[in-house]
Amino acid sequence: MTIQFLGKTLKNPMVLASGILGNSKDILERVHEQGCGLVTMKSIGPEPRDGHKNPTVIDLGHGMINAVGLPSPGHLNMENEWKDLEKRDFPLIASVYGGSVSEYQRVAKFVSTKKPDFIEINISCPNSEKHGMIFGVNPQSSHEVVSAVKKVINVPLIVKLTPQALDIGQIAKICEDAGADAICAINTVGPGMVIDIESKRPVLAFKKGGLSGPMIKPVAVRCIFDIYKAVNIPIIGLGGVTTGEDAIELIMAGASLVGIGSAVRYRGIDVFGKVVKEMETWLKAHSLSIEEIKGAAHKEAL
Amino acid sequence: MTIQFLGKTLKNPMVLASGILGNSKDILERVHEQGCGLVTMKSIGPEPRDGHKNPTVIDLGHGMINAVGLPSPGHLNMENEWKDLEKRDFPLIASVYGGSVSEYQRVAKFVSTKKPDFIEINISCPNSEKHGMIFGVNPQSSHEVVSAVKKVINVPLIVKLTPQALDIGQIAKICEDAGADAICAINTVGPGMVIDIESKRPVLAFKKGGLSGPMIKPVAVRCIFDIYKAVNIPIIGLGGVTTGEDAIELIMAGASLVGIGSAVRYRGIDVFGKVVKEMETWLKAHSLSIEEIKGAAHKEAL
Amino acid sequence: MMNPITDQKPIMLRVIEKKIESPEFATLFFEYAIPFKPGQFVMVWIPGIDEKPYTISYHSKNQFAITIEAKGLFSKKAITLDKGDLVGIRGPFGNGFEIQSKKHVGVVAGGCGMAPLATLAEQLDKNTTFIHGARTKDYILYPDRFDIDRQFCTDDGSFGHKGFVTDILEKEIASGKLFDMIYACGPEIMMYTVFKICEKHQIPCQISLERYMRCGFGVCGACVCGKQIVCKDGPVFNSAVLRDMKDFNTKALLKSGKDVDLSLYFSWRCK
Amino acid sequence: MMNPITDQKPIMLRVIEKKIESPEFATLFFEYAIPFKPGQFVMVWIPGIDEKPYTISYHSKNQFAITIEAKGLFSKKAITLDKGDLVGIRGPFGNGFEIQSKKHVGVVAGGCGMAPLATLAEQLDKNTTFIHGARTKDYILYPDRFDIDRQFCTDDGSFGHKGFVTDILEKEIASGKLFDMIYACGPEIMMYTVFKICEKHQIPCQISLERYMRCGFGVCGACVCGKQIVCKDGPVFNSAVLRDMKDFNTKALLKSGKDVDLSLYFSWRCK
Ligand SMILES: Cc1cc2nc3c(=O)[nH]c(=O)nc-3n(C[C@H](O)[C@H](O)[C@H](O)COP(=O)(O)OP(=O)(O)OC[C@H]3O[C@@H](n4cnc5c(N)ncnc54)[C@H](O)[C@@H]3O)c2cc1C
Ligand SMILES: Cc1cc2nc3c(=O)[nH]c(=O)nc-3n(C[C@H](O)[C@H](O)[C@H](O)COP(=O)(O)OP(=O)(O)OC[C@H]3O[C@@H](n4cnc5c(N)ncnc54)[C@H](O)[C@@H]3O)c2cc1C
Ligand SMILES: Cc1cc2nc3c(=O)[nH]c(=O)nc-3n(C[C@H](O)[C@H](O)[C@H](O)COP(=O)(O)O)c2cc1C
Ligand SMILES: Cc1cc2nc3c(=O)[nH]c(=O)nc-3n(C[C@H](O)[C@H](O)[C@H](O)COP(=O)(O)O)c2cc1C
Ligand code: FES
Ligand code: FES
Repeated sequence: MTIQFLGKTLKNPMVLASGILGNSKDILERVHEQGCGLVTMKSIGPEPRDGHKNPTVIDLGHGMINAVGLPSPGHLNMENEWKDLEKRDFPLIASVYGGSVSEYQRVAKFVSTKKPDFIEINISCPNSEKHGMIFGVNPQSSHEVVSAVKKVINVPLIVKLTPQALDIGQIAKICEDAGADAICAINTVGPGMVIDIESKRPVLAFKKGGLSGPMIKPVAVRCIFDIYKAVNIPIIGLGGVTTGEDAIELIMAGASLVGIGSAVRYRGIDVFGKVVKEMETWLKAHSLSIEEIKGAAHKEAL
Repeated sequence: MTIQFLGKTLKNPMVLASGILGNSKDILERVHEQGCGLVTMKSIGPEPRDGHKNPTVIDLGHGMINAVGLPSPGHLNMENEWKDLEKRDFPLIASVYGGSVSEYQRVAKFVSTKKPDFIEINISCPNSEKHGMIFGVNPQSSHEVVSAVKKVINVPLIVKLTPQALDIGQIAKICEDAGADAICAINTVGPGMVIDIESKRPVLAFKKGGLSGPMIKPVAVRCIFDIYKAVNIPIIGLGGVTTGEDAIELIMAGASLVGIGSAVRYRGIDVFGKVVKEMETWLKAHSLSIEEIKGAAHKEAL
Repeated sequence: MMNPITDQKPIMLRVIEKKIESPEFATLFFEYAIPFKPGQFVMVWIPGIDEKPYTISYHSKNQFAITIEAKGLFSKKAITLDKGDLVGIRGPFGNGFEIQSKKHVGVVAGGCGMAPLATLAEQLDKNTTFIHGARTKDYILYPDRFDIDRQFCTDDGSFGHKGFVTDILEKEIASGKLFDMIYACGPEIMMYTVFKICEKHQIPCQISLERYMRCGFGVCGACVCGKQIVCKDGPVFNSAVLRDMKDFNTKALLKSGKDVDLSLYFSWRCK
Repeated sequence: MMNPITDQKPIMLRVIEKKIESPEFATLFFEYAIPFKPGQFVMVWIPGIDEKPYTISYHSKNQFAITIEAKGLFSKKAITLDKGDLVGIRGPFGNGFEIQSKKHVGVVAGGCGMAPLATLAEQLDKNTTFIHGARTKDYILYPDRFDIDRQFCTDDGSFGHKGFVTDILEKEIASGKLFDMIYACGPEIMMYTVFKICEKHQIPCQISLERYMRCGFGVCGACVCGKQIVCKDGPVFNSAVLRDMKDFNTKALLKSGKDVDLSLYFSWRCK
């Protein structure tokens, strides 16, 4: 199931979503070994940041809610990790966030010198007061941050979008025009809130949090469908994927690669290999290839 | 559990959501008999409209997706229904939608002469090409439509909002300033899409549809929480309520009344009475009243 | 592996066999162990076309079938489907018939109304009184299917007696036959007449209604009839409910939700 | 009625009993039938404060307890909780100890590391070699709890021998005692020394690690240690895994995700 993506060869179309386990080279390597074609680091910010107090991640059964709060050592405090990653033998996305265009630019420029295979900018995270999401819902700021980052990096640029954008197809197109090489969608949905009625308090310390997992899959499919119609660059589709059938659904909506986050909880760290196997079984039973099903849901009536 | 709402006495705080069963006086009456304090008619539009082809409503297990497409006889073609409703002995919300400010105004003005207890304007429906949602995501158009409608009706005005608004608290405040007497939130989430991978097609005939039911409850809670902070008028909270505990959660977020839609599927048409009973049991066990728990989640740390 | 959360999207099935019942009817068979009670229905989705309710007309452990009368756009498309074609099935929905065993019962079928009664008839005693009518011979569904003897009739006399099923029913009752239950399905006016006859003679009856449907599970309100939700409380209703059912044989909702006289509703549906 | 969809939000429980174990330790009891394996932990939420992982230190059919050492902000708050106070519990999480019955095993506990070993010890033979140390007498947890004889030691000699648990373990092995398994929990440096001793003598061991945690179920990555996810693959690890575990006794992640030397991590945690 090897696949070409922005000039690199991946062993399969599975991607580890940012913020899931991606805290060190060792664990990223394990995820790759467990059958994941492309792994993403936890989003890297301009300053050291502890993130929010716990509770930060709650499983709701049909999905999760989280407000981890973008913890990061800060891009200048990751020397061990960069050194470890230099010697990697797997393809890597470095995810970057900032509080302003110049912060995005500064972090991305620095990270680019560390030679990840791709840089992803997270302009879509809802779990911090000032970081990220504001850029991804606004056409103009999306354009600014993408073109600013594109100028200073030497690896392909992926832009990660939020489903909160009123017209995610339009935002994607603007990012493409600004120089994005690929779109990643979606980040978490909402935000949502869960109140514990016994203590009468929001369960998350940050009160609100982004939704992920099975319950957001219909939103992910719709967003990917809209983006596929709007752009020509490839899409990393994610949101609620748990099975090979889910992955195929996102590919039919228009995804080239398929990310997994929350399902690591539901099916274990080897979910990547399992999903690849299920996709292979389905494709074989239907005598189809991934290329043949990509965007298939866009074809018109019988 | 009688409760005061905009000058009317309701037998309990439960509300039948618009678009659920509300197609005739008989069935609205049955819902009222089954324990629902306040019932809402299916949204009424300016022209006859068939809605979309089937499939229009699909149960996803943890919630539903629907694109019914605002079917309506049109406000001028409902004489039988209005005549039946004249003789009702239960409180009623008439829901109204339009494609322009003047259409909203025209329909609402006419409906007002039919003396429902309240008029709700649906500025939040995602399931039509041109109706509704556009108003509810934009501060200016929200203000225009609410103040235009307010001028021409003789009953209290409820405005129903969409969670797609970037800042639903801000929109609610604008509606309050424009004359709204209450806010109803939320309409469906998304939109989403479900693709059947065997036929490679979106399952809904309209392709996209709004999400409802248990999976959207965290979004509803967050929206109600935000609106409660922003306005002083009462809130009809709804979205994913299935149990008495769910209803209490929405009330703690700030709801005065609690609506139910999809749960009619999950627990039957008598879900209203069941939820009221569960609320009573919980309140009694905790020696609390509804008034005491309203907005309780807003109080600060221990 | 299935998604860990049970969803109820259409289950995609291929037609495994097609049977032309007559020039007007075709039956499509599917391999799937569907839970089932006679009188229940499924929502049938033809991708790209539409989705409509159809009775389960044949049922066994691993198979079921639907029988379609060619009427409008959808059903005319449906009868062209053949072996290997893919359709989506949601359901079963509805309550189904309540079967009272070891009693003498009557079955009154009119036209396509035979479909929901077929699997019921298979569970009834051989001595059941079975009256089956249709417009013409071509509309007599399953002429050779059952162990039970049938009294046939057609509007034009092309098969069996010339006349209406309700005439035969009246005659049977007049001849002194005692019924513990009458099951009926067919045009609403026919069912209404059956109901009136039953009321007169104090015979309990169960009839199966038809209304425009969307969700199939009692949420959207498209199919309401008086205080009843046809897809959920029905489609089968008994005498006690029918007595209070204001819109029975009088009113139905169009797709737009507009309530109209039944005649108007049926002229729309037979356009 | 519960929501038809299983959720895994914190279950809100009231403290039903509080036991002051020593000036430094308190145990909180809850009434709840929690599934359980010795060594598993729960996430404990004090509304308005924070949520942290604690071992299940007592367990019976309808009750369980956690034992807290007063260290920082959260744990100092936790030991002030009393009967009737509400906390949220998520879990149990983690793998727990693998118990090999009918063999001669050793248990080595250091300080609060006694907590996860307590319910394990209750399932072991009376002839188990049980070594239990702490800084001072006040940090000896459950001095009277078990049937098994313990060899106590403290850093200052205030209770039992003066010295380290690892010295006693070495002595036991040197005296010819044969172990089929050693279970250990305590400061990481202590566990590392136990592991090294076991390796030298080819005794398999299981130790229970501690890292900063968020989700508790293997998603967020806060607790990773080498290739292992402590909350999910652990907290108990056996010799085979420990041999390859690069960060064992060397590195840990701070809340920000920064990887630091273990000494730095512990100086932060003991601030
Ligand atoms: C519970 C139930 C069971 C049924 N079982 C059968 C069956 O076994 N065999 C069979 O041939 N037909 C059955 N029908 C009718 C079937 O659903 C279609 O209405 C019929 O096939 C005509 O559809 P059409 O699109 O070809 O005609 P159209 O020209 O589209 O419509 C004709 C008319 O059919 C009715 N109709 C259309 N769509 C629906 C809908 N979604 N729900 C209810 N009525 C609708 C309306 O009155 C409409 O005006 C059943 C209907 C119901 C409600
Ligand atoms: C699997 C597991 C089981 C544990 N069982 C017990 C137990 O039975 N009894 C007990 O007293 N303690 C136990 N702990 C430690 C406990 O979770 C707290 O770390 C400890 O109580 C100190 O918290 P504090 O807030 O009071 O101190 P703080 O001053 O906040 O922190 C002190 C240090 O504790 C560690 N810590 C803080 N938060 C966490 C966290 N969420 N996860 C892991 N480590 C953290 C960090 O090293 C931190 O620097 C366990 C930890 C883990 C990982
Ligand atoms: C605990 C958690 C932490 C996350 N952290 C990040 C992050 O740092 N950066 C980011 O771009 N996305 C983050 N996400 C979003 C995921 O990458 C992903 O977009 C989202 O969870 C949807 O995918 P899923 O349904 O497969 O989980 C996080 C998600 C979760 C559940
Ligand atoms: C089948 C269906 C039809 C709906 N139609 C309408 C409508 O006409 N007008 C409206 O304001 N909301 C409509 N809604 C939205 C509901 O009123 C409600 O806001 C939403 O479903 C969330 O509540 P729930 O989770 O309890 O279903 C519809 C929802 C469903 C499921
Ligand atoms: S078809 Fe929706 S309620 Fe019956
Ligand atoms: S605490 Fe989240 S992965 Fe371990």
